[in-house]
Amino acid sequence: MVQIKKNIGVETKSTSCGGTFLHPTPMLDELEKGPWPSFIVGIKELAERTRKPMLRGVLDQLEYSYQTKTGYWEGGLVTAYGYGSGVISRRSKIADKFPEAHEFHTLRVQPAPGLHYNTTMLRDLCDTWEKHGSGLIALHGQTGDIMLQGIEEAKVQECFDEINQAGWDLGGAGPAMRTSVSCVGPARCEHACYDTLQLHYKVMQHFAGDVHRPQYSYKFKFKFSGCPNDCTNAIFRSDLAVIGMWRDAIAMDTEAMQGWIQKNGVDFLVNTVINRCPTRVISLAEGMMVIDNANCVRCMHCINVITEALSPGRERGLAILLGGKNTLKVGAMGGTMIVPFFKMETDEDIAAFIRLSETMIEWWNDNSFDHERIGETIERVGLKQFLDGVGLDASIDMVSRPRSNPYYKSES
Amino acid sequence: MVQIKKNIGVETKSTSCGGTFLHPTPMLDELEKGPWPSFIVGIKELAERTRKPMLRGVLDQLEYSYQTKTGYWEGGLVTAYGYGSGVISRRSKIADKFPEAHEFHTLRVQPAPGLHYNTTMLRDLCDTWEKHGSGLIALHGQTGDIMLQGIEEAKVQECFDEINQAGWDLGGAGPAMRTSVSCVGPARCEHACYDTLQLHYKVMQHFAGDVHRPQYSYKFKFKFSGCPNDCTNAIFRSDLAVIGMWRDAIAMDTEAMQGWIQKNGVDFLVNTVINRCPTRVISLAEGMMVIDNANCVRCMHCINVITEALSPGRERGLAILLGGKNTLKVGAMGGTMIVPFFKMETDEDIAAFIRLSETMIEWWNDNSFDHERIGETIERVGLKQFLDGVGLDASIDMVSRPRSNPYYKSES
Amino acid sequence: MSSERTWKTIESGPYDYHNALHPVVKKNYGKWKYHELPRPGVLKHIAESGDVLFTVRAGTPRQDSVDLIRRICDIADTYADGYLRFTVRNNVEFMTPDEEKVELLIEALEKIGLPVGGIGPCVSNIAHTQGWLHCDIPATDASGVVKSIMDNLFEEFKNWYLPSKVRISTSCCAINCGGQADIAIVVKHTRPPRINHEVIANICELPKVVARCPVAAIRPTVVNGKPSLLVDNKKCMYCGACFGACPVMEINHPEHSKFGIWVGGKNSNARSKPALGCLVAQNLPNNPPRWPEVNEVVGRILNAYKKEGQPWERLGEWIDRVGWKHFFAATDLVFEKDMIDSYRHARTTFNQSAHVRF
Amino acid sequence: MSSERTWKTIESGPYDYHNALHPVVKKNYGKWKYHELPRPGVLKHIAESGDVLFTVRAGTPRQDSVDLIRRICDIADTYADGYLRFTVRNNVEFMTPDEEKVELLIEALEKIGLPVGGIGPCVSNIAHTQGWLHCDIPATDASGVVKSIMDNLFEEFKNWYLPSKVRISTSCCAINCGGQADIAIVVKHTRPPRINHEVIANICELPKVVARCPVAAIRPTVVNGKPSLLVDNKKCMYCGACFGACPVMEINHPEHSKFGIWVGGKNSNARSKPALGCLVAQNLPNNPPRWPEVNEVVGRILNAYKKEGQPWERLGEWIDRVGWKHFFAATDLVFEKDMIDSYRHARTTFNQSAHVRF
Ligand code: SRM
Ligand code: SRM
Ligand code: SRM
Ligand code: SRM
Ligand code: SF4
Ligand code: SF4
Ligand code: SF4
Ligand code: SF4
Ligand code: SF4
Ligand code: SF4
Ligand code: SF4
Ligand code: SF4
Repeated sequence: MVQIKKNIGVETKSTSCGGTFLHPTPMLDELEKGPWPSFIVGIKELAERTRKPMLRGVLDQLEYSYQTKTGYWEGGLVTAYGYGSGVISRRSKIADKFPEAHEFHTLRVQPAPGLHYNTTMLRDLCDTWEKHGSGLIALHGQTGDIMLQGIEEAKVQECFDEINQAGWDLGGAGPAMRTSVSCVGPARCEHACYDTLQLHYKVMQHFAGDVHRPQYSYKFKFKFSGCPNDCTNAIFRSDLAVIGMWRDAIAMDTEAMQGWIQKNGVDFLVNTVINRCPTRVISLAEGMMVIDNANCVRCMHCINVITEALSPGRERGLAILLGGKNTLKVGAMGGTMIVPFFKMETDEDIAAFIRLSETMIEWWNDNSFDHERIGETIERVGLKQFLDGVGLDASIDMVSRPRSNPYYKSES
Repeated sequence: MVQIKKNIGVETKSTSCGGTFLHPTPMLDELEKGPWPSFIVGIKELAERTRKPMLRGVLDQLEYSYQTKTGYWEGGLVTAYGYGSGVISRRSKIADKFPEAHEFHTLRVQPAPGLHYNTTMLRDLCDTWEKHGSGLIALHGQTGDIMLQGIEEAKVQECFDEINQAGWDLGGAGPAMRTSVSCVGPARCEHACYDTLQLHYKVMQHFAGDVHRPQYSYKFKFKFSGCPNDCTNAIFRSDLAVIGMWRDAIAMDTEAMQGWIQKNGVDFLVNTVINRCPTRVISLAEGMMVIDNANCVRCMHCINVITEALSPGRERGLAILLGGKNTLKVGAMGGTMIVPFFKMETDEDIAAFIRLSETMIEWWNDNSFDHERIGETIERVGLKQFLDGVGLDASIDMVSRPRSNPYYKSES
Repeated sequence: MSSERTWKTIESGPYDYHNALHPVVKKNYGKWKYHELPRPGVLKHIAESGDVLFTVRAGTPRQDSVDLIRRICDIADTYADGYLRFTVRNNVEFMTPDEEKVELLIEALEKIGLPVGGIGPCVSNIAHTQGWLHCDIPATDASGVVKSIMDNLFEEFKNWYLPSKVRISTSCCAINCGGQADIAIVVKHTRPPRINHEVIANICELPKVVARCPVAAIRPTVVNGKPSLLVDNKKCMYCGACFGACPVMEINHPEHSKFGIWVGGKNSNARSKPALGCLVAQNLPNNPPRWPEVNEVVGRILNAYKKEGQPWERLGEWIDRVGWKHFFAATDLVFEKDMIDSYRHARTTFNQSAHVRF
Repeated sequence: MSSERTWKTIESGPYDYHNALHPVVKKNYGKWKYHELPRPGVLKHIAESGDVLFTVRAGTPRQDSVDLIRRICDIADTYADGYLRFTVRNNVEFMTPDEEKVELLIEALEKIGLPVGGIGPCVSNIAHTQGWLHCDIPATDASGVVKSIMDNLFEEFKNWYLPSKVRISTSCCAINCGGQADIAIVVKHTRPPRINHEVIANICELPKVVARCPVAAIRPTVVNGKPSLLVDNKKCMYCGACFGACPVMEINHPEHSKFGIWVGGKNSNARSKPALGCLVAQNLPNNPPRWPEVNEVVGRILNAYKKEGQPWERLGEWIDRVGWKHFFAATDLVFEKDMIDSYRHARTTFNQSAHVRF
């Protein structure tokens, strides 16, 4: 049973009484309790060790926020040289009360594709950050950035220079190309239909200028998932969702399949695989599983369950879904299937992908209002107008059904 | 195979050459061919027999419409004494060309509930109509009216007086309560969950004044279907759809059920009934069919297939769906489930139903724009506002899912 | 009102149905137990009392003459105890407790040219509208289109060749009084309205016309010193709503008013929820007197459904199962850009998923 | 920019990942064959080459200190050849071809307070946002809410008690940077913004703020001779979009900023299409430091799903199967009028059918 009433209250190593540097934070101290790793424990430990006044101020202000149920940061503009974005500026609205926290800017740093690290690069980053900033790092922001949280404006440039020399670059903010994420993909996943890490890397290198110097109508996000499981949440959380796709039949290792059925039983096959196929195209034939691939919608489910015997077909590539975003103004929208299959094998394919992306982004910048995501623009002007604008043909894949109203300009 | 290319061209009795009264109508004559009963054959026969110039004129104008692909009627205002609706006025725009067809008004006459007739009442109606009008009758208009098509303004009142004496009344038009239809219901259908004919009769008697004297924002239609099969198309074609409903379990005659399974086989049961249940709540247990009634959505399918063994439960009544209409302006809308179950056994139930309907209609008239159907008003102001306005509680039955956006006034 | 009145109107509402019911119906009212479909065009209802009632259904042209109605009454008198009823799809029904009368009814009906059918898995009669015969805003003649189609589907009406019943509707303007149907054949204009500026202000209430436009394409203006209206052709999507409000907003055009075909409409709640029809063919010519192009597309759709549909599966439910991509392939119709929804709830029809068939 | 620059920026974009990949990963890149879940918190990937790679996953607080990261690096150095990666849900992963290291990794991680789990049918780490710690518009502290919830769901993270994985997100304003999730915990304001008319024109571009409102509730006005804005409280639905554009449109309120809970969000395409979460509880108090009311509702939802969900069935898929009526009964939550959609596509959520459960 899930516990629903009371906290367990298991104590982990609490620093709340031991330190001498920090001020009392009775409400925050409540968050040191319990078995889940506590960010308060972490910040306090860091503060006690480094004795950085900024951290003490931040904890004081946060305690005050907990008491007053009010936030006290305000935005502003801080940038690195030549950049228009990448630093999120935070100044305290109550610096008179907590002067130590008067500045608490964040550097958004682009991670390696797939969020892969070696310990050297991470340790170096920690060292630089401890030198110039607070020592607090969010791994990772929801868009994928490494967020170096807490630095004074005066130290931003030297900090950035140092990490830039180590191979890091700033991420996006404002009306710009944003930082991207890719799933672990071919690095460690058997489902990957294209090289998520490479495409992420090449695309974001190409758009580096647009990341750094906001010049779009609003933000634009890519996310790269290697298959329709969409482990990066691309469909609802990126303007251009890149989803691995295959075009031919699901590949089946019949021997492994037989083994799997033997091990798990036909009942399990029927109840957990056959019955859960969204288009019900799997049938049982003499104890074997048979897929009518023409009606398979590439949902991944059977492959997920029987990973040892099934995999995406061999004709692999990606699909492009456009216009995903979250709630603001229009309610959350999922990306719309625009390109069901795009080959992604060679450098030319990457170049073609980038060209197509640019065409779409250009169309959007030409046709959008201020602060309008591409999905909103498409919804406002019409999907047909978008397709005409970027030179794509319509396909039934783009919709769940044809229109049911006559309200359109049919010209004969 | 359906024939798709050419007409069969079977000749039925054509009157196109025999007559002397009518003018040539070469295009219309094409519609005398083929096996399906021809309205042209019918009109010509009538015209030749009665020698009514109006019919000749109408055929001439219709032939001209076929040649020019253009309609030539225009509307106007013709009414019976004390009435504001019920007569659809039609005058020819090209009366100079076809003076015989200069007037061709239609009387909309309310049918008996269930569209039941005895031959006496029909013959009488035919006689009166032949006397005063063209002799052409549409059985029935899409809303359910008997449409007496083709009369001159001068004869409208005497014609109406005569049929009114015979028990007929005019139907609706304009921004008014409209004529209603009810399915054959308890008269000849085992599925009927309430008395469609009686309720239709009582409700439309109650609203007779609103039928005859338009005083609403726009049209308002009731339709009465005895069960969710909805044989009157109420959900998409009436503002207030009355759909028979039951609340308890589906009634099963187990003996008949066993007989049915024996006759049709378990395969047929599984493929045609169990597999087609929308909520998949039917299971097979030792050769018998078992329904999890809590998850049955009263779709009727299993009952339709196994009519001899299954029927709606014994706790019967009706559901009210509000706001159905066809395409104009907003695109077609289906009625929304507002009252999932309303008992309909006694006269008091009928009175309560009428009261509730009136409350809804009043709310609509108070809150609507001109020419706005109740479904449009609800969509515009919000279903919650409607429920508050008429004093109903919300229920999850009204929606397919709770909201997925935070754009509402939550007051705490 | 020209004639003198001697009668005081009774606002009675619907005709009192009690004397219109067949005696077997009266006796077993609300006590029916089940029904069978003994053969095409015939229903057999069995009452709790054990009584049996046969129904024979026949197609009519809807636009009936009193002659035809009298003939029908003759048949009712001879074989159905003087009672009859009509269905919501313009079929006529005769009821008799006497099995032997069934054959006689069928014979008598076919003799006067009314085909028996429309019951069970067949094409029923077409729900249709007024057209050039009577309406003031039609672009075509619904009765003529219906006659042409039903000639072609005659055997489909009389026999059980289909997975489930197919309801067809035909409408002479985009308002679509014919309603949603498995196959809906509906006029679609392809040009904006043409305004007669000379007369408009005399005939129409201009603000009402402005208010009628769903996309606010109409603006007041002055032409030749007279108040008139202006249509913004960029916004207008040729719906004709304004024409319904004002006959001077002429939207009909002999060449540019076309037909669209919509499939998968469904009103019943059986299995799937009621559904709207979706556009699958557009810009078909309005080609009287036999509309061969419309007929051809209807035939293609029916053929594909006939081949692939499963028992009790409605046309739209078949498409749901096999997918729209397959539907277009199986009917050899083409999905065009215009078929992508662009109206108020368009977004909800977009494929916001990676689900895709190849 | 205070300090002198000696370095010329290289606009390199993402970090070059090639040297961040574990050697076994590099060798078998794109050649993985399948995987197994040997136990909670552990993945086993098998490559076409026959190579095997174990992954151990552990939860982190996301707001990490360099101390914690260094400790994590120590573990990676000792047991995982100096490599590690993070997941999109703030878990950290260590890979090793050496099965014996798995147990050691788990021990080492738990020793530094990081629970091992988050793989397979469990509750994974919560996707969350900045809150009072950093954002400029939050009504709560996402990290604190997350800590409180994960304390309660600690065993759910570490074990396989659930039908399928449950993703939770927490967001500190209605913008919802945390995204759609099986269970999304999101702030909802319940009062209109309060405007400081004295300063607004100095700080914000008024036309931009006006344009930001989705329901056109904001109008320009003049207060005390200064240009300012006026909110039409009848129209405003407290979304806070204007506050994001202008900090003077103060929408946060210590008492009137509440929590709503949304269930059934789903991003994957597995089985059903991606889906948005739906509101099932509202007006829960924003109650630091432990948010017991939010915790309670999350627990109720998880308990019901745990009891009734079937293998591989996501939370929203379970609800689809049993129906919303049952969901509300099983969780003892109440469907309220506000939960009826009233926004742009509301109509498409109405039950336009007679399908109903009793
Ligand atoms: C006579 C009529 C009612 C009336 O009062 O006039 C009627 C009568 C029956 N309907 Fe109906 N339906 C009639 C119009 C409809 C309509 C409306 C329409 O056709 O315009 C619908 C909704 C259509 C839609 O969904 O678009 C309708 C949806 C049904 C259904 C559900 C079918 C489905 O699977 O979706 C059933 C169930 C069935 O077929 O057993 C049904 C069943 C029946 C039964 C079997 C009821 C019974 O037990 O007696 C009757 C004979 C069926 C047949 O004709 O095959 N009736 N039925 C109508 C005959 C119309 C005609 O001449 O073709
Ligand atoms: C006669 C009839 C068609 C037929 O041949 O059967 C018909 C004919 C007209 N309809 Fe209709 N409608 C007829 C049933 C319907 C139906 C079907 C129904 O009632 O089940 C609908 C769809 C359901 C609905 O109510 O939405 C229908 C939806 C409309 C609409 C669009 C309403 C909407 O909100 O979408 C209009 C336009 C309007 O009202 O402004 C309209 C308007 C008209 C007008 C008055 C056109 C006009 O604006 O001048 C037509 C008069 C034609 C004439 O010459 O008689 N008619 N109309 C039907 C009425 C006969 C009867 O009383 O029995
Ligand atoms: C590591 C990670 C990718 C990454 O690059 O970081 C990942 C890795 C895997 N995912 Fe995922 N998924 C990861 C986030 C996601 C997300 C996004 C999220 O959680 O925010 C999704 C979409 C969530 C949603 O729908 O809302 C996601 C939807 C799936 C699915 C489809 C699940 C479903 O049935 O709907 C699978 C299939 C499966 O479970 O076998 C999957 C399968 C897998 C597999 C089995 C793939 C493989 O063969 O290696 C990996 C282990 C699964 C596991 O954790 O149980 N992964 N996966 C992410 C781990 C997040 C975590 O720490 O919990
Ligand atoms: C930091 C972060 C939350 C976190 O703690 O992880 C975040 C924080 C903010 N988001 Fe976000 N968003 C963050 C990921 C997201 C995501 C998730 C994603 O990218 O996958 C979304 C939903 C997806 C999307 O793009 O729609 C998201 C949707 C928004 C929106 C609404 C956009 C919309 O069109 O619906 C806004 C409002 C805006 O842009 O005006 C917004 C605005 C903001 C602002 C800039 C608030 C503001 O207007 O001042 C926040 C700055 C907080 C700060 O102090 O750093 N944030 N924001 C995430 C970025 C970190 C990173 O770079 O990795
Ligand atoms: S999205 Fe697909 S390819 Fe990428 S990690 Fe997830 S399951 Fe693997
Ligand atoms: S991938 Fe999905 S749609 Fe395709 S066969 Fe497997 S379960 Fe069915
Ligand atoms: S709606 Fe139901 S009760 Fe009425 S005729 Fe049709 S099947 Fe019978
Ligand atoms: S009536 Fe419909 S939902 Fe209910 S059990 Fe029968 S088939 Fe299933
Ligand atoms: S569909 Fe249009 S043209 Fe035809 S009858 Fe109805 S309103 Fe008139
Ligand atoms: S045809 Fe329709 S869109 Fe065009 S002006 Fe008239 S009402 Fe407006
Ligand atoms: S959810 Fe709102 S308050 Fe929280 S980080 Fe995102 S923008 Fe800021
Ligand atoms: S809170 Fe939202 S609705 Fe209210 S004024 Fe601001 S932007 Fe408009």
